[in-house]
Amino acid sequence: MNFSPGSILSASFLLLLFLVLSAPFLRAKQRLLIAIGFSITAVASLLAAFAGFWTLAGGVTYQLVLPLGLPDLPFHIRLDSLAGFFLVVIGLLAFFVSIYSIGYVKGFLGQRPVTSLVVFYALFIAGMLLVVLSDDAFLFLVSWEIMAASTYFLVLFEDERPENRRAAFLYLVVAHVGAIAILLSFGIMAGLATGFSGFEGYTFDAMRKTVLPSGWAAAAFLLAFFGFSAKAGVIPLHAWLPEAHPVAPSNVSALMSGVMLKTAIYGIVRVVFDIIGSFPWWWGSLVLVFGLLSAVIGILFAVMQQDLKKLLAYSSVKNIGIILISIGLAMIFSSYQLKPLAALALLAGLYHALNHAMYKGLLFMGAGAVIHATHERNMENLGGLIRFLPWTSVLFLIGCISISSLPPFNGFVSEWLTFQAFLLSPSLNTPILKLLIPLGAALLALSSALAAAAFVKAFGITFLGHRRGPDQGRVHEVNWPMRIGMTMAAISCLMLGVLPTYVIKWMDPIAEKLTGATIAHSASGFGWMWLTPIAHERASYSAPVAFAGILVVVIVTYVLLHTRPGAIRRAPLWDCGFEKITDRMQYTAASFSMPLRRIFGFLFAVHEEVKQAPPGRHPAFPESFTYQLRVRDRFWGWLYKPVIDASFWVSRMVGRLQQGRIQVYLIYSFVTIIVLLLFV
Amino acid sequence: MSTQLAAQINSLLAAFILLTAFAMLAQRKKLAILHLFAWQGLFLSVSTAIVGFVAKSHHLYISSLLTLTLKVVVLPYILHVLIRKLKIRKEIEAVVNVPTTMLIGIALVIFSYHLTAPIRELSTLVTRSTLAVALATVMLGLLMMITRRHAVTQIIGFLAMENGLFFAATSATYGMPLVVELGVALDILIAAFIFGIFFFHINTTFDSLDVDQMARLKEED
Amino acid sequence: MSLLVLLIVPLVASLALAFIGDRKLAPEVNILGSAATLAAGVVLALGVYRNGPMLAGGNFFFVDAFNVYLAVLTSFVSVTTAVFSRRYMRREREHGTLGHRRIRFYHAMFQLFIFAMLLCLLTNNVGVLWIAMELATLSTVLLVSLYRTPSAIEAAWKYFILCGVGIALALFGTVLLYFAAEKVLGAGGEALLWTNLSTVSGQLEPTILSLAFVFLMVGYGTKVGLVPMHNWLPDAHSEGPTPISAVLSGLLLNIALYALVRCKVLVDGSTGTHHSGNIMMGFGIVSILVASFSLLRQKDIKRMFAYSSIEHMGIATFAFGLGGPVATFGALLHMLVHSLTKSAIFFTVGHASQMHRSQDMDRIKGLIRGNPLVGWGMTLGVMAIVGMPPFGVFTSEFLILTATIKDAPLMAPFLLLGLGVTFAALFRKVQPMVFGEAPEYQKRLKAAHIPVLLHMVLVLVLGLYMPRFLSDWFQTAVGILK
Amino acid sequence: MKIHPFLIEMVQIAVLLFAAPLFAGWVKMVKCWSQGRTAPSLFQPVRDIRKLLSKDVVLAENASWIFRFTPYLVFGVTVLAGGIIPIISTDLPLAATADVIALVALFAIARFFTALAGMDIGTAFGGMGSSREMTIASLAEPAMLMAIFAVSLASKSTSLSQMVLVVSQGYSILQPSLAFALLAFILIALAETGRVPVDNPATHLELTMIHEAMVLEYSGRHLALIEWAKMMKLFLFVVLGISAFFPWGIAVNDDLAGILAAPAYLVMKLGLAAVGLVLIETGLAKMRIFRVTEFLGSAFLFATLGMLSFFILE
Repeated sequence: MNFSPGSILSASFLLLLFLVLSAPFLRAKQRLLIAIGFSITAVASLLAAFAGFWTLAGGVTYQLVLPLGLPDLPFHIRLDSLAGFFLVVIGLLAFFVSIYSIGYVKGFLGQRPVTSLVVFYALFIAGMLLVVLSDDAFLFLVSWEIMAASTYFLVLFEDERPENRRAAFLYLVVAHVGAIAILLSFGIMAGLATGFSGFEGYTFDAMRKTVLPSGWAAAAFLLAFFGFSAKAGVIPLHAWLPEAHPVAPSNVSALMSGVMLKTAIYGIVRVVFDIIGSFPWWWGSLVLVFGLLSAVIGILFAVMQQDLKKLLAYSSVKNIGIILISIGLAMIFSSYQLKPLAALALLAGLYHALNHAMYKGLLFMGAGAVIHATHERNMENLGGLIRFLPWTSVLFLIGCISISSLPPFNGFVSEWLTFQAFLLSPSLNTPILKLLIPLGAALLALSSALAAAAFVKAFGITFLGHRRGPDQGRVHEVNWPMRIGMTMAAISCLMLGVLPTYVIKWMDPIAEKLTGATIAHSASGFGWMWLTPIAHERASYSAPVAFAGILVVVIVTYVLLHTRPGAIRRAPLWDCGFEKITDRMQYTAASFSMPLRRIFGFLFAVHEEVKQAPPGRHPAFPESFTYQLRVRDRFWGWLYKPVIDASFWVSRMVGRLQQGRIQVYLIYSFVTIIVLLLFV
Repeated sequence: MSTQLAAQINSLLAAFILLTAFAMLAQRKKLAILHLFAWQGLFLSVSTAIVGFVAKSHHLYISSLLTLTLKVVVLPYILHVLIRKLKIRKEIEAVVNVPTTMLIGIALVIFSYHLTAPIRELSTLVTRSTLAVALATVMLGLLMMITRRHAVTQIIGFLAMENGLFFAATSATYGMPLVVELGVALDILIAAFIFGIFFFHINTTFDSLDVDQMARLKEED
Repeated sequence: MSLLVLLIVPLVASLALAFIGDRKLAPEVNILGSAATLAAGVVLALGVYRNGPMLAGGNFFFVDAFNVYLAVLTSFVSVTTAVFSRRYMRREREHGTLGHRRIRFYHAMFQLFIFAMLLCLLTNNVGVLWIAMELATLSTVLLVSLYRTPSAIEAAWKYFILCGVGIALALFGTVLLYFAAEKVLGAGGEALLWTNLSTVSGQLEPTILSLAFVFLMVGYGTKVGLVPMHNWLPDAHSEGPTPISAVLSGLLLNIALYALVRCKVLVDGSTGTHHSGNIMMGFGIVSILVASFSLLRQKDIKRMFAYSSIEHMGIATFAFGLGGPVATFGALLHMLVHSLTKSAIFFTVGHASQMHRSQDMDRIKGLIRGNPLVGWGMTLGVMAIVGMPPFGVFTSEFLILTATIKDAPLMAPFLLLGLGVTFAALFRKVQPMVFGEAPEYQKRLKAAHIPVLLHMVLVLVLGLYMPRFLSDWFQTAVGILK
Repeated sequence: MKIHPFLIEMVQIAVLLFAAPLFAGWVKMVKCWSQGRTAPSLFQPVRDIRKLLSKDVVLAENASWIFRFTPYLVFGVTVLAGGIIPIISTDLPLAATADVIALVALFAIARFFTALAGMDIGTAFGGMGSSREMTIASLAEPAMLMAIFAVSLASKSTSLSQMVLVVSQGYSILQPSLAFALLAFILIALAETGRVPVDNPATHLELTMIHEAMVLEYSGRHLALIEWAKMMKLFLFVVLGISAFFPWGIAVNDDLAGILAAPAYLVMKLGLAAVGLVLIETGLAKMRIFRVTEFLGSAFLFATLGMLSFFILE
């Protein structure tokens, strides 16, 4: 078998398949199962990433038809630049997480069998890889749902906890409804492709070839956008996300937040740019609006959270929003035939997808490490961990810096590119868009600033200060596989941040294929060190220089100031001269976000109550206070609950049909036949 | 006997069948209903025989014989025995508002007449006009099952429907192929045994044959 | 030849079992009979696959791609059900819920039922089809009331009366059909043969046929369990012994649908309109919606899955009504995978209710921990039945849905609604049963592995890889149903 | 004759390092005069820094490496920023390192770590300061970006040198968009540099302080670096404003004359800027933290108006 991306990929799939089939036989040896299983997934995902990288670098397309599925509708596989890019995103993070899992899953030994975890983990990765590879509607949906089902079981891994069951259920329902919507959208396109004389219409090739009538195209797009948004957790379809991601095992949450959401992004890009191809500007603005909504609301929710993993989950909503913003901009630009701008925006979005995969994976792994060490998810009971978890804390900090989009780390690059795309909107020739899109930029700025606040909170409350709440004994640094996995993710965060020009050059074929323009030339026209999206007069950013500059100045100052041996004396806190400071005087997660809660509170259902115990004493001398805070999602009451209530009402009504007496049933038949006879 | 006369007699019998159907719909006493049912069977078998004579298709004699034995002798006998065994002869059941039922019945007759009109145009048989009656009988039987609350009467209604079907078969098409006729008859016989068993079960478990007690399985709450 | 074997074996087996009674070997004999039937069925199928459709017994029997695959399916499910009922019935006897006489009766009737269904499928005569259908009903009525509990008797009575009435209406339709046919084909047996009818369907009198179709639709529709004639179905399925529920859901409904579709083809041929198709689509959609919403508030596990059967029959009916190559293909596939999946689910359900001595879903808990096979079997079965890939049901629903949005876009939202609600409702109920801790009152039992595994594997394979010959079969069937 | 850009860069950074304290001192002087107090010497801030540098560091027991690392980072970032903003010449090798957006992000790093340091030692004040700082920053950022947007519309660029080049040609300050943007920028700058009415650099009154609350526990050279960085930040924001709105005098083509003239212009402008700052600070009272929303909201409004007016009027 010749050595090509295709063969490498098939190797990785065979590995995963082998693992899935053989795992049940290793049931007895759990320790061995973990070691072998996750090493296999690591290798497999690394292979996939490599294949993807090769495809994109080589800029070639591989096609393959597997003799599976229906004889007239076999599975079509297509490995093109876009697929290659997402293969890298998925494979890379899956590789890091798999290595991390070798250490992390050991934590479950003795508590519960991990066989199902290993099996569904492998299925999950395979499903994601297949989603980006599939080239016909049937295979796409099959792999899409395999992905959903396996994650459902992964979320249910600790199935005795009711909140897991609730979350998993919610997740699966939303995912499935979304899947049906996607199915219908494909149905439209396939139907118009061939009119269902046979099965040919289901391949993406056939869909690409057909030009849809605008009405149908809009229907297809809206259905697809709905379906994919449900998966991506776009507000208001996000309700499942902050439930499901926190309760899953952390390595799984890392993958779910890091890459599973990206498959939805992939779907949108694939359907809009590749399959449908030409579209009016309002599609783009729709995507843009939902992106902004998710970005702002999502991060606001994140700031409010007190559960570390919930905070991370909500910030995923925000990042998905940012990606959608860029994609929306790209759609608007390309609908006006501004190809280079479209290319810039699209690459910004995809770049952000890659970055988000890295740092969100890193952060979830870090959260997993914290849970692994302290068995605690609630930030109110954490704090001061930087002293016990030196590695984890540094790596988590890197994640926080990246996600708060601060230079020189990767988060900033993609967001900077997005801003540049925004700043180019005046070149649109529609006045109203000219006026409105800049406001979007302001919202984006708001969301990124809030992100900084959220992650100052996340890191500060969790790792700094003193341990809040009951201190369960000594905490140990996590084991090596976990550290290695996190470290690799952290390094990739830095690399992606410092060497953006290379990444963009590498990603350029995608832009060329989907928007018909390239930006690599202009982007690195000023030298590899300077990222100049359009022209260096327009705007430029040099991550390496910034990185080096900061480093140099810091070192120089440090050295200069330490020429004189300055003694450092440790002393108790001064704190404006307060006496006996206790740990309970620290700012808590709730109090940190208080100002923002006051300012943006109207967006949430905030319930605060202060109880004085024991009540009835003189109000001036309360024994103790208990403060309870509940920040709830308004969308639940607005969107989900009504639907649920309505369907139960309907089902009660329907129940009336069947009220037991046989005569009534006979009347039904009687009436039915009379009516039908009348109509004939 | 000329075909004309045969047709005359046949339509007369059809009228009788319809009449019995209505009578059953109105009748309260079980035994009386049973007798009416037997009469209906008798008319049916006679008409079948006549049609057979007219159409010179001899398998109709067989089916007429079948009808006679089944609908006039066997089934009424079985039911009679059951009624006596289960001591439900005396039970007078409430029939929902006879006049209304009658009106609905009339409406049904008109309706089925209207429905079968096109067929009548097409058919060349002397018996074609009786198809409406057949359909009406079926409908009336169904109506009877709807209005009655007693297991036995429901069964009788069911059998009346079957009568209507037989009548339709003979009058519309000079009878179905013999295989079918026999098979149908066999099915009815089996059915008879089954509901015989059922009466016992129902009676022993609910100590009455009032089907309104059997409304436990339902969705609404 | 193999055709006659296929029909005679179950009949003989039924008689034999009636004599053997509740001896030690009765279940094995039962399995053996079904297995022989299956063998004959496979042979027959191969013959048809090789030499195309064939007549037998002097025009009395007729086999083509459409009914032969249903025949094989029927015999196959009968085998697995027999295997399952061996363990199941033993358990029931140990619990003293069933005496010797009833078990004898059960075995005999089971085989008779299989015979009736096979006759339905293979006969070439519309009248005989009707008779066999009635026979199938009658043979199962007393099985439904096997437990003699008040609710069982009530269910059986409703089943008996409603299906009896329905079938009677179908007979009226058949009479009309004959009436129309004999003008073209002349009186006598010839006029009721599918083979002849399908050739002359063009000349049949449209008005009569459309009239006939109404009666056939309501009549056979009652047995398919289409809303609003469905009311017998949940009762009958929930009260009878589980093996019977499995075959009722998995097979009988299919047979009724088969009859309905055959009639539809004739009617369409004669009227040349899509009228009957529209009627079927209407019934289908209504059934899907009503069933899916009824699922939401179920307490009894078997009742719930009975409703899901209604829903799936609705989908198949809808697809047949929709017509067109893709939709019909999907519908045929759907009949196949649904009966496989649903019977597998009923197997697990049977064991689950035996483990908890209750069909109340609030009492059934922690199945996976209690008995992994039953637990995972039910989970995966439900995943399959709600149309999750990579199971076969997804394939059929995929084809049907995509065809719908093309040919009847206005129906698509209702379909979407129905499927979504079904999904949520089923998982909402099943998840607490299979996951979580096992309650202390849960009993252990030896589950029948092979049937469940076999069915699930088949459904999985059909979802991932459909063999060429099967799809050829469906394609020819599609050609027949044009 | 030609002067090598790197030399200019060096000069500029040196200017930054030493002019910043002087500017701070100058602001203090003007303030004292305006309030009729006797002013400290212009060099007081320099003396303070030197004194602090020579003092030992007293570190809280539980302070982690973050607490010790932060001062250096803040200082480093600020110096780097100083190397990017054109103070005396636009022809800087570092200029291309970051455009305005990146510059804002650089300041954000400093803020991020200062906030962390505030939470590191686990006091109520530290947490309070961090929380408030981040809140205000998150409100200031959108306004800042809109202001940049308005300016960059005029100059078709976000790179500072380019802005200077474009704006210094023609009297673009007369453009309404730039006027609005300037207004917005002033408000934002007040918030970002922690001046009255948003924050009061002079107070240690617990409940009103924001920036001070975070750095309360610092001492010795750490404190020196923090204070120095803070002065530089103020200086840089003023310079930023100058280069964006009043760039005349900044050397655009590196001939000796221009470069020699530039400092003069700079001193003049800085002097005026300080007076303006003092006027604001004495004119307004420090506002409650939740009034800051409205303050920055109005800044956002101005910036948006600037942008709209560009599209509508120009």
